[in-house]
Amino acid sequence: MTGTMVKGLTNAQIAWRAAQDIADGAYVNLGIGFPEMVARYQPPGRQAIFHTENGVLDFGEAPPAGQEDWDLINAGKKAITLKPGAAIFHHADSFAMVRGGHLDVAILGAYQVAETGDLANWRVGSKGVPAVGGAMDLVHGAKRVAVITDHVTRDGQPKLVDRCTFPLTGVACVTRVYTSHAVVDIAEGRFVLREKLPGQSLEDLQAMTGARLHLDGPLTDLTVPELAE
Amino acid sequence: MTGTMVKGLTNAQIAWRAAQDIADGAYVNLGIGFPEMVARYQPPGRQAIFHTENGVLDFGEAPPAGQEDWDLINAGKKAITLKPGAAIFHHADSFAMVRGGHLDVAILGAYQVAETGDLANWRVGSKGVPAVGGAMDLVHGAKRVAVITDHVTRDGQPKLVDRCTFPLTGVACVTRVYTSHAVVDIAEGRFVLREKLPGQSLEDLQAMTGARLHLDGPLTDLTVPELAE
Amino acid sequence: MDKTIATPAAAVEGIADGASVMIGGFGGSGAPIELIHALIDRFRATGSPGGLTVINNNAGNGRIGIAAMIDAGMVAKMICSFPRSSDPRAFTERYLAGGIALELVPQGTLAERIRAAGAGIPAFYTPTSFGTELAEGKPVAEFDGRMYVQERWLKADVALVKAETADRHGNLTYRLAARNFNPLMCMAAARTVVQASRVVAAGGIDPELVVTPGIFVDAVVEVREPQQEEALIRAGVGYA
Amino acid sequence: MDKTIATPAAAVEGIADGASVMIGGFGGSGAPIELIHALIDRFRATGSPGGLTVINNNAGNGRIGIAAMIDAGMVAKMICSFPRSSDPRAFTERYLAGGIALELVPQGTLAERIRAAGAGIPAFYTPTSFGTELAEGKPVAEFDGRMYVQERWLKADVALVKAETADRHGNLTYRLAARNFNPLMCMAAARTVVQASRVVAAGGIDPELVVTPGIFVDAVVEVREPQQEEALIRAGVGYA
Repeated sequence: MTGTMVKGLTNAQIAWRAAQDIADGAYVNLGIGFPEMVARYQPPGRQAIFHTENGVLDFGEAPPAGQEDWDLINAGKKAITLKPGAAIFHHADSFAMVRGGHLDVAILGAYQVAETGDLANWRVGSKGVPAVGGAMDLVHGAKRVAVITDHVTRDGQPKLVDRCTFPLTGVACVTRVYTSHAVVDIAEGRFVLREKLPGQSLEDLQAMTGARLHLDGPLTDLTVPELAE
Repeated sequence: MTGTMVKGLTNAQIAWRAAQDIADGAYVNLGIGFPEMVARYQPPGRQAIFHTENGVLDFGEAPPAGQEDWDLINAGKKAITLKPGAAIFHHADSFAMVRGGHLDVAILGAYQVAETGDLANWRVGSKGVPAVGGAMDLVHGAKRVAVITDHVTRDGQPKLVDRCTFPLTGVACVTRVYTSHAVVDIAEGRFVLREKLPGQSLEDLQAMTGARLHLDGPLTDLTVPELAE
Repeated sequence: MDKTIATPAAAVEGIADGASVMIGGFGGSGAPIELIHALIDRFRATGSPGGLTVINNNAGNGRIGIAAMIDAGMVAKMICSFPRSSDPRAFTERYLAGGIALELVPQGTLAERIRAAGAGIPAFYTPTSFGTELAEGKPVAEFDGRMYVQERWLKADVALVKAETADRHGNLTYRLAARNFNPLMCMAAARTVVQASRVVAAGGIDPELVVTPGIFVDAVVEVREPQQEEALIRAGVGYA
Repeated sequence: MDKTIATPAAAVEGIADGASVMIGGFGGSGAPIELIHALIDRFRATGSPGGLTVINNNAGNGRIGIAAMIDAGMVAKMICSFPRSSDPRAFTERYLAGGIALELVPQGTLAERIRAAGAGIPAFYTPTSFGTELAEGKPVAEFDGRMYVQERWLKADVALVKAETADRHGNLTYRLAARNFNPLMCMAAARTVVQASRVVAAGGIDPELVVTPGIFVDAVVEVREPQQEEALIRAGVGYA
């Protein structure tokens, strides 16, 4: 890695940035874990409707501790609540929503994203117990599939790559990546840089990235408020 | 046609005979028109559960005239009522029941039935407006597909034939035929005669039939009570 | 979020010439008569939308609903399982004169093709129609020793649907057997327009009792005492 | 007609060695704990049924339910989408030791394969898993310019299902998100055994509110205050 180290966005800040692109009334599926954080940062006046694979539409926050109903959980097996206008349905209908193109946005985590739009986010090798859940379904069907991720791994390896080396979750499915350092679109097999941290040079960002970052249209500053984690 | 003319069973009597083979608690679909008559003749103590393609299970008789609810109809568009234990569902679930092998019996009318089990019951030629409805679905899926029919057409042509000449509804699907003159099973591409009218000779019955009637096991009398039409 | 629209006329505004239109209902139950008639009004006033492909189990009855669309000359093609009824004149006359196309689909295959479209399943195999003229030209395949026909999903530009209760998010329930094709068509169209006898606030339908989740619905218009097709036919009413 | 059976033990009597068993539930919601434990009791007492193939979204958690079946040594193979949980020891240990087989299926494909089995659809195409290792060896096909994977139906000998209310005809409703795979599994098994918190007379469930029609159900046993898997796990309860 070359150049000055720039402090990247926190997970909360990445989630905040992703949340700004979700329209009022959008139907959204957030992957288990880090992506769930996106729900916290909806801009005022906007209310997305959240879908969970196990058959609930329009669920809300976790109930207070001790008031959980364990028959009312999300795909991450966390207790949830229902908002007015919620609906409950079985798994085949739930994945009809996913596969049938009815979700406006799915936001997922990633081990690697390729400039082709390929995503690897379910397995890092061939050891241990493999588990795929709904990830392979979610990457096909949602009108827009976005990824939120650190720009590099903990040991500094790029997560935005030319070709994924980990097992694929889906082929040519991701169209936007929100990272700790940039917002990158994927179009016609290329990474197109849309936003970068104001304190970092294009060269430094490129050096952290495993494939060519293209410019196409305006490049703006990635500015995000300070947020408690 | 040779031999003495024997008075065949009426439609009501054919329906009665078919009804005797329906077990208590069986799930049954009756084709529109003549087959619907089977519901009238369930033996005492037995209660079949009737399915209609448009999404009702366990419906009952027509309501009294003037008390129809036209949002509660059967596949023949006749007003029905609901029995205790009824369920309502959409068309895809309804045909999941049909195609998925959940019905115990489907009883249909026929233009022709072949010794192969092929059925022709939706169209007699290429003129006019074709209409198929649920017939092609019903012949695949029900655990037992039976036909009720006059043994011959109005002008004396056999309806039990070696090969259907009318457009097919389904291939190798019928396993039993209840006619005005006989009960005939279809097994391994052959008509196997099970019951015939006591007053008619085997030769006469064969002469009314367009394919060979085989004997395999006991041949019993087809005896049916007198019934008002 | 509020998917309600004030009038049937406004609800059917966007439907274009040549569109494919799924219309819910089975015979006289579950037909969105007010939406259909609003579409006919628009066609009479503006000449548009014409050349429609209509997807329904039947092909109209009497002189109302889909039959009135056919009479008005808006329909180029019907995709249905049973284009007959107690009074099928509108379709029959035009069909026999070569003025309307017909794609005949077995009823269960029609339902499943629509459901497949809604579920993102481009093709599936069914035993239905194997060895018949309705399978001609379609791929067949053997599974576990039995032969099946490959069928494709069936999508539409618009679905016109009749519901009993809707909330403002588009969650729906249906009345009795008026359910039929309606929930499937909601899933399969690019735009789903619903007339409901009653529109309630979000939260007005128990989440466990929702039949069609609002994600499948784009627009809801309240039609408080909707006409019932079969009742209109029996009363000899026409829409001319 | 009365599909009720007196006890969970009687309800699981017919399940044979080597059977494929669908078990409803997703994580800790909707798992038919009493039926599962009755099956374990039978295995402990008689050594049967063993060598089972279990179909569930997960592969057990803690030391109860499916995890306890695995611990008991009854399970030869799991078909699931996510064999991990907060406490997946039972499966993990046995899997890594080569003592249990795993067929990993994407969650939506798992649901659709089960639904297809219930609906008489032997195969269908899905975009899910195209180009990944989970599609290896499966036929692929192009429709409208996009690639899809062919998936087969998934049937079972028995389904064990948890419902909220059942009537004596087997009509069912479910509690909240405990619905999940349960209605699909009812459709896909040769024999469907249901535990319900409440069994009512036929007519005790509004026909419009039935989620699983009784035609998909063979046996119903009332378990009045059923155990909730997640609650048991949090309480550290095991079934040993």
